[in-house]
Amino acid sequence: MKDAHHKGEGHQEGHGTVYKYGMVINLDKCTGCGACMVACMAENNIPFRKEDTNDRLTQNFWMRVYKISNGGSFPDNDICYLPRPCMHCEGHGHHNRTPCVTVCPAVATDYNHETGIVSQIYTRCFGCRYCMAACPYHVRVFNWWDPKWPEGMEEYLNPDVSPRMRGVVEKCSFCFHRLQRARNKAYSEDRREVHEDEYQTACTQACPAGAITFGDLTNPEHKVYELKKTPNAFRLLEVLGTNPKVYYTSSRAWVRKAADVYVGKEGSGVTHT
Amino acid sequence: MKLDRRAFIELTVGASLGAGAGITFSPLPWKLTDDVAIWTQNWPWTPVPSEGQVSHADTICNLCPGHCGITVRKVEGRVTKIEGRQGYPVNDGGICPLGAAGLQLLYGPWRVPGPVRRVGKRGERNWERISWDKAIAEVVTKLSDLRSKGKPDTVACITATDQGTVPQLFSRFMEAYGSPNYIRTASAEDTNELAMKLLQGKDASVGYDLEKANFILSFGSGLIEGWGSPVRTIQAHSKWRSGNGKKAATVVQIEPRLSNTAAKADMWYPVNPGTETALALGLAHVIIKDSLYDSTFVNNSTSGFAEWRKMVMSEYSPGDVSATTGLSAAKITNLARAFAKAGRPLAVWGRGKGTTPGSLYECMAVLALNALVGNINKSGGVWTTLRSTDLGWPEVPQDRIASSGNGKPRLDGAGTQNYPLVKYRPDELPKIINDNPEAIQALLVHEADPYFTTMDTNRVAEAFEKIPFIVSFSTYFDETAQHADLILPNDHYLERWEDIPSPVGFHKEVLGVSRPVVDRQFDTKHAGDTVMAIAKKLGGTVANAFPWDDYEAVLKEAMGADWDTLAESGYVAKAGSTPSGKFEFYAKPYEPIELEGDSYTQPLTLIPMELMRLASGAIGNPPFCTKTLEETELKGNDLFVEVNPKTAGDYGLADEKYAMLETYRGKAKVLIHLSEGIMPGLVGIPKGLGHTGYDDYLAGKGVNANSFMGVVEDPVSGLSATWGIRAKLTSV
Amino acid sequence: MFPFAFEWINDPSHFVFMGGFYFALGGLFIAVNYCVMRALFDWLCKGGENHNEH
Amino acid sequence: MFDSALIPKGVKRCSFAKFFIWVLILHIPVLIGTVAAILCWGLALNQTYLNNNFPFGLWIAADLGIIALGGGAFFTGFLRYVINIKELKNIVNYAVVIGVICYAAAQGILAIDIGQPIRGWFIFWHANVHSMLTEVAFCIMAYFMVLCVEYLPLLLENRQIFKFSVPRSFAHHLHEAMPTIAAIGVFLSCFHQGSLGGVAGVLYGRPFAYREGFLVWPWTFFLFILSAMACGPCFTILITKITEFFAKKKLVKKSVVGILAKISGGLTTLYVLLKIIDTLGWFGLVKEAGAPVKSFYANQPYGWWVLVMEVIILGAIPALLLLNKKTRENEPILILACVLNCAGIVMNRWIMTVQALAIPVMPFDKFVSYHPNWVEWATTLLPLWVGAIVIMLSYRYLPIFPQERELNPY
Repeated sequence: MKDAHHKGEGHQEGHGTVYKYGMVINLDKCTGCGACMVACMAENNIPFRKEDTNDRLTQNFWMRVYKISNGGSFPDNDICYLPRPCMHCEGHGHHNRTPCVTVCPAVATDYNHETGIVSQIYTRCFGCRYCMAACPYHVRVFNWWDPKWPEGMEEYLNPDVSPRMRGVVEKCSFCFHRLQRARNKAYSEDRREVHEDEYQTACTQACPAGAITFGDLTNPEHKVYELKKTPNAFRLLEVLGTNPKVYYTSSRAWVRKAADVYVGKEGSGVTHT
Repeated sequence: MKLDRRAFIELTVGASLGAGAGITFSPLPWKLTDDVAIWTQNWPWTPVPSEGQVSHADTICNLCPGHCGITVRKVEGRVTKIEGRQGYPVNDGGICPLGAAGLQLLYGPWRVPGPVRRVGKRGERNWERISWDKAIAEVVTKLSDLRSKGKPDTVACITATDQGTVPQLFSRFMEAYGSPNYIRTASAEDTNELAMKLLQGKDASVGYDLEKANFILSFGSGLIEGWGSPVRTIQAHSKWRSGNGKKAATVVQIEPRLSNTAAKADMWYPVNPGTETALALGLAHVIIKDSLYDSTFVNNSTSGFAEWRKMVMSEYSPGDVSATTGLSAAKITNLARAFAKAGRPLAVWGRGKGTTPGSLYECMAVLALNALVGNINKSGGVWTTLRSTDLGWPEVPQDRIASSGNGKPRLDGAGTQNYPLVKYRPDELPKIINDNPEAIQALLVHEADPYFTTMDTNRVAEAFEKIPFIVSFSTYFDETAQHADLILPNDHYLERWEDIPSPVGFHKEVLGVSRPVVDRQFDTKHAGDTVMAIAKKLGGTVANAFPWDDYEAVLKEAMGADWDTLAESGYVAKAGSTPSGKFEFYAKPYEPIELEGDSYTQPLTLIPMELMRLASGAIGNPPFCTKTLEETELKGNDLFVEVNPKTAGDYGLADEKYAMLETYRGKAKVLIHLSEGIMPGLVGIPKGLGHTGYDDYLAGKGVNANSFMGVVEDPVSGLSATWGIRAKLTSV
Repeated sequence: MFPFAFEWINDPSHFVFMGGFYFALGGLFIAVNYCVMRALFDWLCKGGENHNEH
Repeated sequence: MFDSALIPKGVKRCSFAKFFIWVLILHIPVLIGTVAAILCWGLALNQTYLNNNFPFGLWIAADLGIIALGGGAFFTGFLRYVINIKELKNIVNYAVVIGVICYAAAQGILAIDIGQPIRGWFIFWHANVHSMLTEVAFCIMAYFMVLCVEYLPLLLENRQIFKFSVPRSFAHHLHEAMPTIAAIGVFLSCFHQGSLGGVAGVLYGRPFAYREGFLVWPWTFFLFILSAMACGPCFTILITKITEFFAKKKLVKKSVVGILAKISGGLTTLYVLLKIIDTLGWFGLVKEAGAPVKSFYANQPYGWWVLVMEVIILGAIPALLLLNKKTRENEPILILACVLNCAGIVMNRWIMTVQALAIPVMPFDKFVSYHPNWVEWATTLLPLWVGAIVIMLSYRYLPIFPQERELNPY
């Protein structure tokens, strides 16, 4: 098994078809409503705290919606929301590896070559946080606190996702448990393939704007296959070679530009509001 | 063998080393190391959710007037997720952040565990659990007493809506009891209904066929900030934003601040706030002048056009309007032409989320703009959505006390000769009570949180102090409940049956029924049953007014022929009848709504900002939603207000620094967020924070925007037309 | 760390890395034990007490 | 004296009372540090100012710095036992003591830094051999064992222990085996010093830290080895000088210090040259990728001055001071050069960790600055105080400085 797992890179291995699950997020449609964030928190048992409620530096977010600005003066100012799940980077070139996966000293995170999903094993992680340093997207968050729910609230926890203990790193899993559920269903119906609509992430499902499209990037029958090729499609920090599997589309040039360079290319006024 | 000292030491050291090595190389330390590692992976204080049978149940979300269909995912008896219901005619699978966070409201520590009575002073949060019988008896004693004293009209009742069986049971109770003071909390619906009465002569509200329009001109409506039925509006927005290469619709936002709607719009025109009416009439001027209006519609289906036209043509030339609004004449002309020529243009009204009534003239001017392009009751246009509170119930029997009480004028003056057309004037209530402490002897509050949502929070608190007996039917320890004497907690919306009227702003009629999808978590009771139990205990005609056994019987009867469909699928989408009245053009010139305060000492204008991620109504923002707030909106417990860097420069304010925000109504310390997205001279304050009720997860975060605002009466309707207040910001 | 751990893969990186590690640890282990043996040998053969002082 | 039986023959030590009081005083900061460490373990890492933007902070920077400074042990060992510079036997003992302290400190800090210290051993058990951190952990652990073995003969040379035949002959044979052990130490050291450089250098998601390189190692791998070799001896000199200051006597001959200073001068010069080449190469790399170099120095306090400070003031200047015979032989200047050199290396390690994380990568990222809180400071400084106590004990009871008797006859 372990050999198959490593050699299976990009090939048909055993029975399984190789998928590359990914997203295309339409930033023209995204209204920044935050439903994806809340749906994600509910689906994945993400803890919250009384204090520092919305502090992005210490609080736990798998899906984070960034508010970006063109930096223009009133009334030429413009803003755009950019939902940022885990990019599930594939990596390429001589790295050929996901930035966070190679650095993990304890194999607590892995790039699954059959699904393209970057996993995180909470019980394996011992909290060195090297993966957080490796990720340029701030996707990974650390459990700075013991997760605690107010009395009675444990009732709503989802048994498909185990609550994490303090001192470990976690991140968006593309709702991998939903894939497992869909696979189980498919197998029980004697199918090998999981249909596009059977496996959708919680954020995709919740998005009232229909801005998120999720599917197999390599399957021409999935919507993402064509969407990722539209002329306005781009990825975050493409230049780094992380090869993310989350694509964005925007009809606004400044938005596309804001995502594709290191820091403030051309000294433009791209700032955070 | 002789054992000397040296040999002894050598042996001891050797034995110790040997023993140490022995233990080290024994399995013990390794086993212990492994065991504690396993312990860290299963800490007993990290919860392990129980597994079980997974099931789904459909119901309807009742957290805002949007009324989306939801599907609840359950594991055994536990609700683990709330998702949008696929195929529901309102939201088709989408959900908003508040809706998704509903499960926190279900299980949170803010639930009222059962009937409780206040111990100690008001607002001290000391409660004593009592039995339902005792709680109801206590209400009955108080109400009987008032009735026997001949003062039934001193009882008031506040609900969030008057649509549907439960609010109608309360309304019926008030009538049977003998008080005309049944009140609905304020919203843009007040103005919409009044406008429809005036313009169409109908008891109706406004529905917009957003999906089919191809040019949307929004007068400050937060289309993607929770306006109307939020998910439905966002989905319409997505339709406008899609299309191959070209967008399916043009969106123009008129608003002094770069809201999300403005940012997403194709054009954003920040006009001087409060001058939207003038702009609407200015646009009409250009459309009439260029003969771009729908003359067939105007000639056949409207009245009063000639006079209105005269007014518009004489007073609202682009030049004049430009001076008022700050928008150039060319832009006004171009906008008007683009609007009229679009094919399916739609002008939308209702500031922000539509939580405040607003200016009647503004509403009428925007509707007139729609009428001008013949956009009334047709595809992609404005629809007259009939509102009815008639459920076919028998006439309320009234005894002498009841009819004498009902004969008295309403305290808020609604329906009296001063305000003949409005039904309710809830914003007036605090003033009335403060002026006349005897006015209200008992207050019943159902599914509303007037203590938090009514403007001028300090005066509201003062008024609450003067009411001797307050009964809350709230599910949660909201602010009103915290200041009540008795809480008779209603079932949570996921625990109860209730008919759900058509969503606000929706042009189609969808009647839904929410059903219990989870077992009752606490010792709560359906408010419909509670109010009937009170009535029955009161006896006489009050009891006779409620011939039903229980609320389910009420619901089944009221739903009539629709019941079977409702019970099965949860909703009935009705075709809806289109009333064929004439549209009336009202030739009244625009009068600006003057803000409270002194423009010399308070040079800035404070405007509320309504955010999709922040519930600003009666429901407190659950922790999930508060967590999603931008770091430029809330920091720890401190609230940010948004100001333009230019304003900051003028008044010595700095980014992320504290300042004192002061208006005629309130004063509080806030943080400054510099934004190029807000017009200089304005101060934007997020609406929905500053809760004091619920519990620590909700309370104490930020400041209530309502605490800075005062009520400014609309000169025509008498409703609150407040859209801001003069303010002062000083750095501290 | 050991070939029986399930992450173990028989590839050059593992051979080189773990090989180097075990080589170093082994060297140290042998060196120290060699010295221990020599010390014990000295003690047993020469009666210890007469060993030269440095 | 109360403990005179334990003190090496022929040397003078202060009174036991004075010694005891000093050790007691040092226990105050040790206690504070221990409390801070217990806070981190008991209440989790929310006790620090670390956050999701700064998963690495003072601790990791300090770890990297401490290990670089402790590089004096392996490099002096290398010079003494492998290259066989006999003179250095007079300082190699002390280098080993400093090394033991530095490596123990590094591991101690790591034990506080990780979120789940109880399962920290997963790094060995479930090792990912591709991770630079794994290499660091393995080599540091192994090298620490080497250092302990190197320290062992010193310990055995305590007067009372040395009376016994077995320890005495064990120490003797360990001395004989020392070249082998030192060689193993050099092998391990080179890898972990390099891997610590690799830790930052392989982060291709962080353009500020990322470097191309040779085979699997980024250039920072080699720069870190070189810089540790360059500054380690300086740190040994510095600590020796501090010890001499407190002991109020000379402990090591000038000629011995001179050798170390000269070698350090050469290596520092080489390092600074390579560092400049590396920096220029990196300028080209990021420019090619489309990011103006100035954008990496746009956020205060991490402006251009940081680069100037690190490479020129704390790099080139001490290099030249050490290289020049005249300045090198002037004791105050030598000490200044050593201080600058050590500060330069610590600054470099801070830059490679904290600054690398502070520079926003996504253009819409907000720059956030980080400053450690008292818990981080107290735990980071904890090894300093413990180290001082260990040095005091070692100096008092072990014959660490072979030249002490000769330099201070009485």
